[in-house]
Amino acid sequence: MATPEITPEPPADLNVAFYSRPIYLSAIRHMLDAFCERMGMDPNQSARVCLAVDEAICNVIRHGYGGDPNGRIELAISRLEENGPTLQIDILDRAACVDLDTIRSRDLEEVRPGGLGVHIIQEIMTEVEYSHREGGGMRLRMRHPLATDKSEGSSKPNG
Amino acid sequence: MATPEITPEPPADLNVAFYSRPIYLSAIRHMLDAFCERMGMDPNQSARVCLAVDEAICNVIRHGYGGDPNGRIELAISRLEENGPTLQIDILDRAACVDLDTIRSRDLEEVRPGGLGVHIIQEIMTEVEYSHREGGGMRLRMRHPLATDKSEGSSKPNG
Amino acid sequence: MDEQAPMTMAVDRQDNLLIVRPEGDIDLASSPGLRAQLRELIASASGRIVVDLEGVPYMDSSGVATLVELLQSCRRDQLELVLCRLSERVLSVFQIARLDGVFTISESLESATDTNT
Amino acid sequence: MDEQAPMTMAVDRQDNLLIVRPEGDIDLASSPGLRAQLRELIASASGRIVVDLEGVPYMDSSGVATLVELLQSCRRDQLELVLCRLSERVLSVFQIARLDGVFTISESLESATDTNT
Ligand SMILES: Nc1ncnc2c1ncn2[C@@H]1O[C@H](COP(=O)(O)OP(=O)(O)O)[C@@H](O)[C@H]1O
Ligand SMILES: Nc1ncnc2c1ncn2[C@@H]1O[C@H](COP(=O)(O)OP(=O)(O)O)[C@@H](O)[C@H]1O
Repeated sequence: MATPEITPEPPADLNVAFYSRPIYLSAIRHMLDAFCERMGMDPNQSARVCLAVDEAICNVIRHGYGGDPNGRIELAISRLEENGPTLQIDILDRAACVDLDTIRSRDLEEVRPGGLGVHIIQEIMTEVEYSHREGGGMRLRMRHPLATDKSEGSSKPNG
Repeated sequence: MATPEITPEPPADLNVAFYSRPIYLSAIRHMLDAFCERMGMDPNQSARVCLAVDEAICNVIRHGYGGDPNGRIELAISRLEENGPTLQIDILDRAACVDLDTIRSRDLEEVRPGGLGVHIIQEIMTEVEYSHREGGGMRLRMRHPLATDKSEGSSKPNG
Repeated sequence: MDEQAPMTMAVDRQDNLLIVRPEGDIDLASSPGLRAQLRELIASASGRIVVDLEGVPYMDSSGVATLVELLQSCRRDQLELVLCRLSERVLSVFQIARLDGVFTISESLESATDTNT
Repeated sequence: MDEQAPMTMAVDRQDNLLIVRPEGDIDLASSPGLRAQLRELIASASGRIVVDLEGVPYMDSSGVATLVELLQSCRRDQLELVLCRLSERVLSVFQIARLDGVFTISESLESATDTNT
């Protein structure tokens, strides 16, 4: 990765980087689940966010790096204050800058394997934005509110 | 952090970076637990490794950064092949380079709060090495076998 | 390092009934192993196939795709496919994918295996 | 963002007996809150204090330190301290710290609260 001229991104609350291999997915999910819980997110919402992030990482592994296990994937996870506490998750790769119009959900009426990832991500996250990265590769920025608008504010700590 | 002259470390299987705040500990534990499980580690061993890493991070937060919540802590987690599959975890900070002799376990006979972290780390991990980092700060390198030696009890890497 | 995670699956063969019970998360690491096992199993099956998901805490769309593939194979081979005991979390993936009406989904193992219904 | 996590704790006051039940992981994020609550509670306690750890899946040395502090306060104030229902995982932290012989540790809540023993 000889790209020293690129401005490094400022650190997020939590940065994670790993190889483009499905074996790491469970570690990422468990980390994110615990992170969201500590940030006060409702466990059901947190489970959905973990699914969306899992799908987005799978897409980088399969489409971005085309199955090459040696690509690098980065996650930047932060808590923002934007109309209430918001979780922001960026997923960054150094694969190709794909035509943004090709990243889209298909017609779900047709029952066939696959073609669900982008739909799931868009269904769960409140903001979803794909863009090209300086230096090559893609950035997927996703956001989701952290606050549970349920009136029983006390979240049960769970093991 | 204007330290561009330092050689960057090569990527680990999994790199994690976060601020020196206890609120992130649970996310790190859950990530590491799932990671160790996927790498084939016995769940009891994995629980112990999570405790050791938790203690090491707490020490960076309390001693390294002296409670400053804006320090950066990095984890580099890799699977090595060294007399069998081995987990290597580096914990890196940009706090002071402390005198290595001051990092040590106390006499446990005396019952008092505190002073257990270094003992716990040394008891659980098979290799524990503190060193000074190029550019400032500390590196703690820890190793633990990944293969489950089903014969119960202590986990020593026997050739 | 292995890039795939093994999928443990208990298999119960009865007359015209095959019950499979995958154990663990079904994600992109484990679904290829699940797919391979299911393919082999249904080659010799007849009647009904029940996929008991009680031991599956988590499923992503690669798991859903594996089950859609199984559904298509079953239809082709005139086998009946029933999914049962989905956790709320797993069921919600089928709902988001608008597939909860496409599969026969049963709450209990009893009703899933009852061939009189 | 809060740098500390709140510690939920149920409290049961009886004659000469105080039972506290912390809920959730006890780590450096939650132990300061636990310490503050315990301090306040024992100020007005007499007899025996039982810390029921059934709802605590995980504890690190900051949690152990909090309980050592509690033990010292109890000794000073002539209160009895009993810990009970530690998971294997939590018990092992006390063992590694060589403190499993220093605390009175009971397997059940019944034996922990039985003041005739
Ligand atoms: N990270 C990505 N990089 C490149 N292309 C992507 C990425 N994510 C999605 N796509 C494109 O969007 C399409 C739809 O993705 P998805 O809904 O997940 O279904 P599937 O992956 O099964 O095709 C993909 O076929 C691919 O062309
Ligand atoms: N990451 C670190 N940076 C600087 N000093 C450390 C670090 N970890 C441990 N130490 C030193 O080692 C001593 C023993 O640590 P420990 O056994 O965890 O007990 P305690 O933290 O309660 O003092 C500390 O008091 C401190 O001086």
